[in-house]
Amino acid sequence: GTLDDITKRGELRVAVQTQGPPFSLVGAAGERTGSSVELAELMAKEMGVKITFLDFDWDGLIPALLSGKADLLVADMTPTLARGMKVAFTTPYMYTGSTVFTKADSKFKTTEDCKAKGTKIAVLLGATGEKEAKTAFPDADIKSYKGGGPLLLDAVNNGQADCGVNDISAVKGQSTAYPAGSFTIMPDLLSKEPLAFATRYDEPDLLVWMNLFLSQVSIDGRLQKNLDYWVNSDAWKKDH
Amino acid sequence: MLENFSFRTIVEYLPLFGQGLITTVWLSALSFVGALAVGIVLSAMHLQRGWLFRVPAKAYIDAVRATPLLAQLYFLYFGLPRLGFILPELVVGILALSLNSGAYVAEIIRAGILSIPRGHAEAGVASGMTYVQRMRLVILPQAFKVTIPPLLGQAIVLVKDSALLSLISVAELTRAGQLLASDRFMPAEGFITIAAFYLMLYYCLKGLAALSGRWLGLAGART
Amino acid sequence: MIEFRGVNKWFGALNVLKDITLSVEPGEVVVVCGPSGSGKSTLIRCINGLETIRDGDLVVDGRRLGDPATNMTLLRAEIGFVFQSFNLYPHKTALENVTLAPIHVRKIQRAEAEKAGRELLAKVGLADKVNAYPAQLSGGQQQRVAIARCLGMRPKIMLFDEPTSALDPEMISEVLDVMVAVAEEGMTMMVVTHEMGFARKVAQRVVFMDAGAIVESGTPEEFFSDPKTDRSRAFLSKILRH
Amino acid sequence: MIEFRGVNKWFGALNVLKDITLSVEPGEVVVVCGPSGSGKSTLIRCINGLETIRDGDLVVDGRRLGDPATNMTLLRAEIGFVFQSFNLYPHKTALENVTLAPIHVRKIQRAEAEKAGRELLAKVGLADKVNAYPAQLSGGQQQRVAIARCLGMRPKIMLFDEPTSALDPEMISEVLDVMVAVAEEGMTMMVVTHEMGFARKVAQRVVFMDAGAIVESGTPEEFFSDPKTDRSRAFLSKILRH
Amino acid sequence: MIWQQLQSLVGSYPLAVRGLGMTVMLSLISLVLGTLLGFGLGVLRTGGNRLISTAIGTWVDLIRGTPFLVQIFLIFFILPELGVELDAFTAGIIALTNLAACFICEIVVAGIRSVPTGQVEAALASGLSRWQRMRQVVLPQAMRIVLPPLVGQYVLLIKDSSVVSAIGLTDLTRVGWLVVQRVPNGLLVFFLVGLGYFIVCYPLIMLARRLERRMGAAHGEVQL
Ligand SMILES: Nc1ncnc2c1ncn2[C@@H]1O[C@H](COP(=O)(O)OP(=O)(O)OP(=O)(O)O)[C@@H](O)[C@H]1O
Ligand SMILES: Nc1ncnc2c1ncn2[C@@H]1O[C@H](COP(=O)(O)OP(=O)(O)OP(=O)(O)O)[C@@H](O)[C@H]1O
Ligand SMILES: [Mg+2]
Ligand SMILES: [Mg+2]
Repeated sequence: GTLDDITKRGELRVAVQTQGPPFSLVGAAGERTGSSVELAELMAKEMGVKITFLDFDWDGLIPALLSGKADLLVADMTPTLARGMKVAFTTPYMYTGSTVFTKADSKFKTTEDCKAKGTKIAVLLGATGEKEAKTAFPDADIKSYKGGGPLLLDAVNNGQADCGVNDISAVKGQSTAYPAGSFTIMPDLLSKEPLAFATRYDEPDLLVWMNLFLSQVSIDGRLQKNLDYWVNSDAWKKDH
Repeated sequence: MLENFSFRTIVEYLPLFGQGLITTVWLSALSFVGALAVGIVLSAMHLQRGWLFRVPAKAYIDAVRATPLLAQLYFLYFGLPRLGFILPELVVGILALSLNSGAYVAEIIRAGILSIPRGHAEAGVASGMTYVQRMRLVILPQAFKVTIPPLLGQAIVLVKDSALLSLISVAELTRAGQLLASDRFMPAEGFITIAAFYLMLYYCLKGLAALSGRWLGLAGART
Repeated sequence: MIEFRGVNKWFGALNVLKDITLSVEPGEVVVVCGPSGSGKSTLIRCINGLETIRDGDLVVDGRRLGDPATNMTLLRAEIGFVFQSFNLYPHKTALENVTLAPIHVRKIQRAEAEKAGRELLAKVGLADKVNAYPAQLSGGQQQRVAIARCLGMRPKIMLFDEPTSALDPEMISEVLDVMVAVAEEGMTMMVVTHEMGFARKVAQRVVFMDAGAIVESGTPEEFFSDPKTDRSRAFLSKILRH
Repeated sequence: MIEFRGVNKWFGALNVLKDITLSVEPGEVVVVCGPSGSGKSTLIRCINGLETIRDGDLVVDGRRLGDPATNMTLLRAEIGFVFQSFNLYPHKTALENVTLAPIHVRKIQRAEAEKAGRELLAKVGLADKVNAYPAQLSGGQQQRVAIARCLGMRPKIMLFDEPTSALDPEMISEVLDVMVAVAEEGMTMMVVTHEMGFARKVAQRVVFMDAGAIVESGTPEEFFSDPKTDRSRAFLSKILRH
Repeated sequence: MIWQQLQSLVGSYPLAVRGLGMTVMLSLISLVLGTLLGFGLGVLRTGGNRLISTAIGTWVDLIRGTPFLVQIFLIFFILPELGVELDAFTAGIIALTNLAACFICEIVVAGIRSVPTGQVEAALASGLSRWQRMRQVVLPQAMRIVLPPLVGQYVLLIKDSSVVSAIGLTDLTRVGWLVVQRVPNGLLVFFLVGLGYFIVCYPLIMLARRLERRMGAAHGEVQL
């Protein structure tokens, strides 16, 4: 099985996409870190092997998993049913949701305001936020960007878009790069969505093990500690 | 990825690819017209004797050639709003492609003009034509013929470069493939379909080049 | 008609025309010869301003070259220039080559210009090549079109720069015949050529140049039978020997 | 030495060589003349296989062309070819032009080849131009280097295709002098030229071609004083007139 | 805010240096290999063998007609299914070399065709073999025509090398994407990325211009 291969190889190969804080980022000193990255490192430690990160663009992420370059995929990815037809997702390890944010002094104060016809809404290409924005704001002008959440903030900050829609944890984490109070982040979520890791269907042993890993770390609190540090606060800011 | 290659899904996404293709085509066409305009102006400036026009034209051409389109695109997309111009993505995209390709087109046109034997310009001078008459009646019609093949080569580059506009949320051909890859996790299907469409455009342009060469070859002369 | 007075020209450090003094009367035919690089082309190219001179005076048709009051474009329209390499416009037919300048420079009606053009082409023996492109013509035919193109502007002066030296031997005579005909109509002509038969037949004067200076000048009979300088003797012996 | 027997050649639908039968003895000098496009170049280009023939036999130095047993590269090394446009290698000096083939084809030691090359260049009067590049030489000098280049291979046959027609009049005689010297050493030569002085001086035979066929062939005296056909008479009158 | 961002950028300079190094390394290796291969293909293509020439022509068309991203994708992710397993760097080098070779092949073909037939005939007439003709006579002369567009093509290829970031190589462009996560100022970051490419490419453009001018002078062309 795959687990035997990994043990023999002594190496766990993990595909990541560097999308930005808090899940996956490159720190000031060039080190790869973030919530998902640390969870993957923990996995490797529990397996007793060393970890190798394969850092891809969005374009390369899925092919890397499907072609077997990587054993598993660690990203803030929503396990949709359509995607589940191609890759095997673990049980969700956290729940998040898409939220709307605007520039602090903008005339769009609430999520309702953004439903006006012709509002320019920035979303991330391929992210679930893109889908949700289309349903939530049928009359708006949806613009999909590539290259990670921080660029959505940049677009909104520069006025290319009126509002942005992205994962709330991402928005919170990434807006810390701006002076406090630059953005208004709406409290209501457009949806509640799970995040999960992914692997291939021809690696059932690895999938079982990953699920086991997730329940173990949630029982012993290591998962919560990770999320508290990265997602639910900006404690990470001072270290990275 | 290949053994499960799903033609059925490609067919399902074909309307999306079709829309992307149409966008790519008209976007590139408009940008190419823009590039021609930019190129003609730049090459005319570059061919002047005085430094006042020549030096800025040369500096622009070099700067564009030495930096990636991506950087230029961001420069326009994020830079213009700082100056107070907020333009729609499509406009910025077409502007970026025109300004970028224009630099290359300028070089092509300049080379074409310089390739016309000096004797022809002199014959024009000797029969009392003005600079503009010489250009219009003698030099440009001949230069046009020489520049057609490299211009179409540049058009091919432009069509492929237009894929970069997906970065600023323009829904063109590449974008359709990326959607297939991200919604359905079928990257092979997405990319190979894109490649097929681009290849089709490539052969169309190549055919056009051959055709125009033959057409112009008949009207002009074999030298 | 053409008057050089102490004309000098430099290309960088090279003094290509040295103190040229020469005057050509209306209706006169002057042949210029001399070794390669002696400045023959430069001399006649100065006359219609294809080259500019550094000092000395050059007066053509009563107008001083280099004088700001002289409109070069107008002056050039009065001067026909035939090149060694024909320089026909390859993208235009024989007729279009002939009518282009009359229509755009002289502003003659197209129909009228075409009528005149056809007559000129007939005159140089190319009535049947009116719609041929240059590439479809032999060298001799191309050069005849080039001559017709100059005549189309009704110039007062015609300049020829080795008009036959790029031609096959058989075609030389057809071009020379046309040139003789033009000369016999009273055109003022300066012809750079080594065709001594032509010089004998129509030239009033032969000018021999060497190293940028006019070394000798006289009637063809004088020049051929009794060259004055060693240099011209050596030159003649070489070009007339074979 | 060279034997054409009923040779025909087509370019597409154009029959450029029609039933050519001609034989050249060792040591003979044959001049080929005729109007442009009559097939003169094609005729001599066939001899060293620059053109291939469709039917008939062409035997050169005892070897049949087109025969699979004939090694063309070896045969070509025995035949020198001088082009109208010189075709010197512009990126090599005069000496390198002369020694390239001896070194690479004949596999002669470089030092030895250079010694021989210098001697040859001295023989054509260019001892002082050994290290000059073609662009630094006049046309006449370039053509003399081209002749030296051929001689460097010690060929049995030399072919010349209008070797002087791209030259300035003054330079023609210096090239012809070298050709006369080569002929007088007993080289087998075929020369396409319109220099009738050269033909008179060294040719044993003049061949007149028209429209792909050999129309007339005879000694220079016969040919010049008493051309047999109308076509050759007309041709001679044109090229000898001026 | 700009000040804070700049400070943050300065901190990222090791990453930038690494990215620039990767870009230079990738470009250097694949341009050297691509040039060799391109010349080989160009010579073969003009060699007179119909079959080889058509095959090369078709391959060049395929490569020129499809996005480079797709080519990389196929080499890195699809080749393994056919049993060819490559690491990202090797795959990047192969893809970029192939791309370079195809573009250079076209340039070389144009150069070879520009050598006057008289030159080949002169070489033929003095009995030089095929290879000797190519090596001694044709290629040295073709170089005059080939060099300026070749150097120009290098610039384009260096810029194209950024696409390899899709398979996980951290080149200069990718560093831009990474840095922009922490310093969300696309204008500033990509201005600096552009500057990085400019530093590498501008000398090459100047070189190309100089070669072009020298070639023009050698051919006696004069400006209008
Ligand atoms: N544009 C130029 N720049 C520099 N030198 C030049 C230029 N044109 C001509 N020359 C030089 O000026 C001299 C005279 O040239 P010119 O063409 O007038 O000679 P020519 O008598 O016409 O010779 P030919 O019989 O070869 O045509 C030559 O030495 C030539 O090299
Ligand atoms: N490669 C070719 N393809 C087609 N036709 C050709 C080719 N080469 C020569 N011809 C034609 O064959 C005929 C004979 O050409 P060739 O060059 O042998 O004539 P020539 O007697 O040498 O003329 P010239 O005095 O002009 O050199 C001409 O009509 C020419 O147009
Ligand atoms: Mg001259
Ligand atoms: Mg010939």
